[in-house]
Amino acid sequence: MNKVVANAREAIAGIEDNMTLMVGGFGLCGIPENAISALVELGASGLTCISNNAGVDDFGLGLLLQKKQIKKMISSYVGENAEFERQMLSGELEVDLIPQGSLAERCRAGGAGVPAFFTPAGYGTEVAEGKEVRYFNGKPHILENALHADFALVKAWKGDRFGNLVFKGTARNFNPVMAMAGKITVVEVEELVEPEALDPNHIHLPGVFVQRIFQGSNYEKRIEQRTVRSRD
Amino acid sequence: MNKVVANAREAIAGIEDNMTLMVGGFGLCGIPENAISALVELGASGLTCISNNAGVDDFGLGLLLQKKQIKKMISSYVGENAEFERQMLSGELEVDLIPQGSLAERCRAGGAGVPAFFTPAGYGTEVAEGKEVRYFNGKPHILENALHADFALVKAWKGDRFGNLVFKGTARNFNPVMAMAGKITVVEVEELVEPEALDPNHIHLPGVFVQRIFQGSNYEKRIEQRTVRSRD
Amino acid sequence: MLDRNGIAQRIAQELQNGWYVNLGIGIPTLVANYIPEGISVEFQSENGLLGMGPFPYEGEEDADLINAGKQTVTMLPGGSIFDSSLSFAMIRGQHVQLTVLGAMEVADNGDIANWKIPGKMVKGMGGAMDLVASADNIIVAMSHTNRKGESKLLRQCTLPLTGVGCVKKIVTNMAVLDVTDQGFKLLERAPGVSVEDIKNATEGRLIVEGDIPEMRL
Amino acid sequence: MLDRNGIAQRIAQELQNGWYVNLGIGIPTLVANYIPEGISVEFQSENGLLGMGPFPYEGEEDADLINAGKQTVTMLPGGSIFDSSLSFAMIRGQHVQLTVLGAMEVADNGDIANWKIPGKMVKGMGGAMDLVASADNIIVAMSHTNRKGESKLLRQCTLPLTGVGCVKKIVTNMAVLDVTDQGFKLLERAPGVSVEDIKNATEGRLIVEGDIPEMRL
Repeated sequence: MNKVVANAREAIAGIEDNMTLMVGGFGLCGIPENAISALVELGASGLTCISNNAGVDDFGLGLLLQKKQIKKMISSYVGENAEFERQMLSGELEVDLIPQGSLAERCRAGGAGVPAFFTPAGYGTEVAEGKEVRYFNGKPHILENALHADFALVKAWKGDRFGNLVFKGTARNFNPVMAMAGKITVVEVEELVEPEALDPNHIHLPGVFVQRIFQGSNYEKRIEQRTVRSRD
Repeated sequence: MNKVVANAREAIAGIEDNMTLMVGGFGLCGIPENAISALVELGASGLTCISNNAGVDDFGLGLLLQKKQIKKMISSYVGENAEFERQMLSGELEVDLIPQGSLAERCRAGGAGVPAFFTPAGYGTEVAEGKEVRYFNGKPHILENALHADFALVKAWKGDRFGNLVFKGTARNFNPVMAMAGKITVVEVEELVEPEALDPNHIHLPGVFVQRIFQGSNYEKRIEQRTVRSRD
Repeated sequence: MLDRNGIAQRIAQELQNGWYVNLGIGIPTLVANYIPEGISVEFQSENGLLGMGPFPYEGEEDADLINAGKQTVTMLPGGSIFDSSLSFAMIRGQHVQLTVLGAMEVADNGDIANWKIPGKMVKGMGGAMDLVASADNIIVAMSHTNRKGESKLLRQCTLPLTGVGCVKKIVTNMAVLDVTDQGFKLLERAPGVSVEDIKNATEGRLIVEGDIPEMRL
Repeated sequence: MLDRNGIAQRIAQELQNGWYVNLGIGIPTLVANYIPEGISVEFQSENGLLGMGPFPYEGEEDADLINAGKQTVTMLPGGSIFDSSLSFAMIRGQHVQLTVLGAMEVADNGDIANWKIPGKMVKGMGGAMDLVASADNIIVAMSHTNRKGESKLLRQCTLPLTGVGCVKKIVTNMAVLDVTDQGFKLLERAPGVSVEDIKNATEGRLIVEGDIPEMRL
């Protein structure tokens, strides 16, 4: 079994206008830098992007926004960049804001074949509009549907040709659940290793969810909020 | 933070007649041997046990069956022992059989605060009786409720005083999801280690789900179906 | 007529390169012995194991490494371990391309019964209901008739169902059949078995179109 | 009147040994600086981190280790890393004992609004809706009035809600209050603040019973 492709361009082959993509990462942490760059080059437009955030002006999904490739963002927290704000306020960009935990669970549900589930998050708010409400143990819940994507773009730390993945630190975040929910899941790794180099007991996401994997390069790993303490 | 208790007896303190317990393991693999022994000594009865299987005559949950401590089993596959069969056929023991995947997901849902979810498993069968049916993408699904337990009895390979757990091989099985769903989750480990000995990136279940942890002893780890190939 | 190994061997011809496959207990387990050359597949065991290898050599059994039949097994390079909820996420989410399992009865609309005989001790459905309800591609491996000589390919199942309308293909000791909207479509005969034999052994609607080739093993 | 640090310090007194705590952005983050002696708590960050430690020393920042505010952080021994779905399983499943977060408005029935001002750029609710809908124990940390001097403790929220009937306790620069069925119950006054001051600054129903002690910091 060999899911390795040569590079990002080959990995994202088949992404077309108006497709729905999931893009891993939290802020700029754990984002698929290489796949995003390749997508900017590819130029597909009218995209719906499911991603917790929308990058900054000159990095992450901000790069796709600059090129006006995104039609709609489905996120929990956005607007760390000016171009996003401009497009949103002008109505060029549709934005669907959903609670972060519901976003994560809806991706997992999509990957796990669970079409819908009840959650208390958002009850009584505009998130609940048009959604079924049901009480369990006296507490109101709303019905949320699973999310799916034509492609999931995911970043892992290490991976092998079977698609088995290991993530590092909080760069894990949405990556595993989005990997589960992509029809075609494309993974870039910092280190493509031999299967024997990964402990089967410590694989964060089994390769069964992965269709393509490639060795990424030139990782910038930009820090959004560099916060330090003094050494006194 | 220190969740370590001295032994199995102390760990299961508070288990009372008629409580609902989750018991980890698949067959005899990854079962909480020490906690089960302590429970046999404690003698609580009228128990409802949620466990994928029900042990064999002289091991695992079979020990509780011998002492007639179990009122009801909620499992996916049972009856590898004569006493179970006798109690079931005589009506002494209630048995609720549910699909294995639904059992796992219902435990996880209980731990994850998801009160109910839709699954295709069991549609059109007696498992679906009395359950809501709904179509998603033209495919019928049934609504399944979350499972909860007063105590979850779980076995891990390694753990630390924070309750962080690492499992080994297929002894993982139901243990992590049941650990999530117990009001009081009791874990026995083969090796109680210092927190520094566990890689934070490779903890299978964070300690937040665990209330008590202890060093188990005298593990028998019985093999149910010893199957080997010849060396020719 | 095929024996158990023959059925497994014929089913193995259905495997495609890169597939993840879940094999049930009994005849399906034997399929792993007949993987065609040049085909690479990974076996999933629903208790939480991907990349299942052969049984261990004597003395190398590990109590912490078993398959869904509770047998000691080994792992191959590229394998992985996971918990029961992720295991069924794979299955329910249709990431496993093929499920092979046994059955007591299959109806010509794809219904399957394989877990319960009323009046007899019921052990449970295990993972079978999840597998049949979710898998896109289910092959049933079984004998064409039961011990009394009665057909197991029926117009309608008589036993409690495991799943409805889910079986796609059946490989028996006598034949290979697809389940279609019009009933069982006969695709191949086992060596030495005539179309007439199969007709006699099949209670459900049987479609026989043109020449039915003998299967090649 | 308390400053931001004072509010954080007062909230820290609510911490109990063994609790898991989620701290929101802003004042709540400061609570970590005032953990009482003898109390051991673990901080959860909803992007997938338990056992969050202080900010790193300069030069030791790790781009792969941030908190929910996207700040570089460190981990303490006993910490663990997990994905977003497990993180919110902890939160939704009520395994996190305390959530501290800021608010724009709180109503005297426990409703909270803290994510959206109509007509202004909306950044999103992040994890706030999950946190307030799930947590058994929510403390709001905020100033008692807004920049225009208007009360933020209202009879009814005017902004779009984040959650309904969920706030249990509020610590402001002026007071500590519980949310009860009858409205805000005044528990403590900030140093130098009178009951009268608090009454004037509180638009929602305020219950004042007996002597209201000044808070001890």
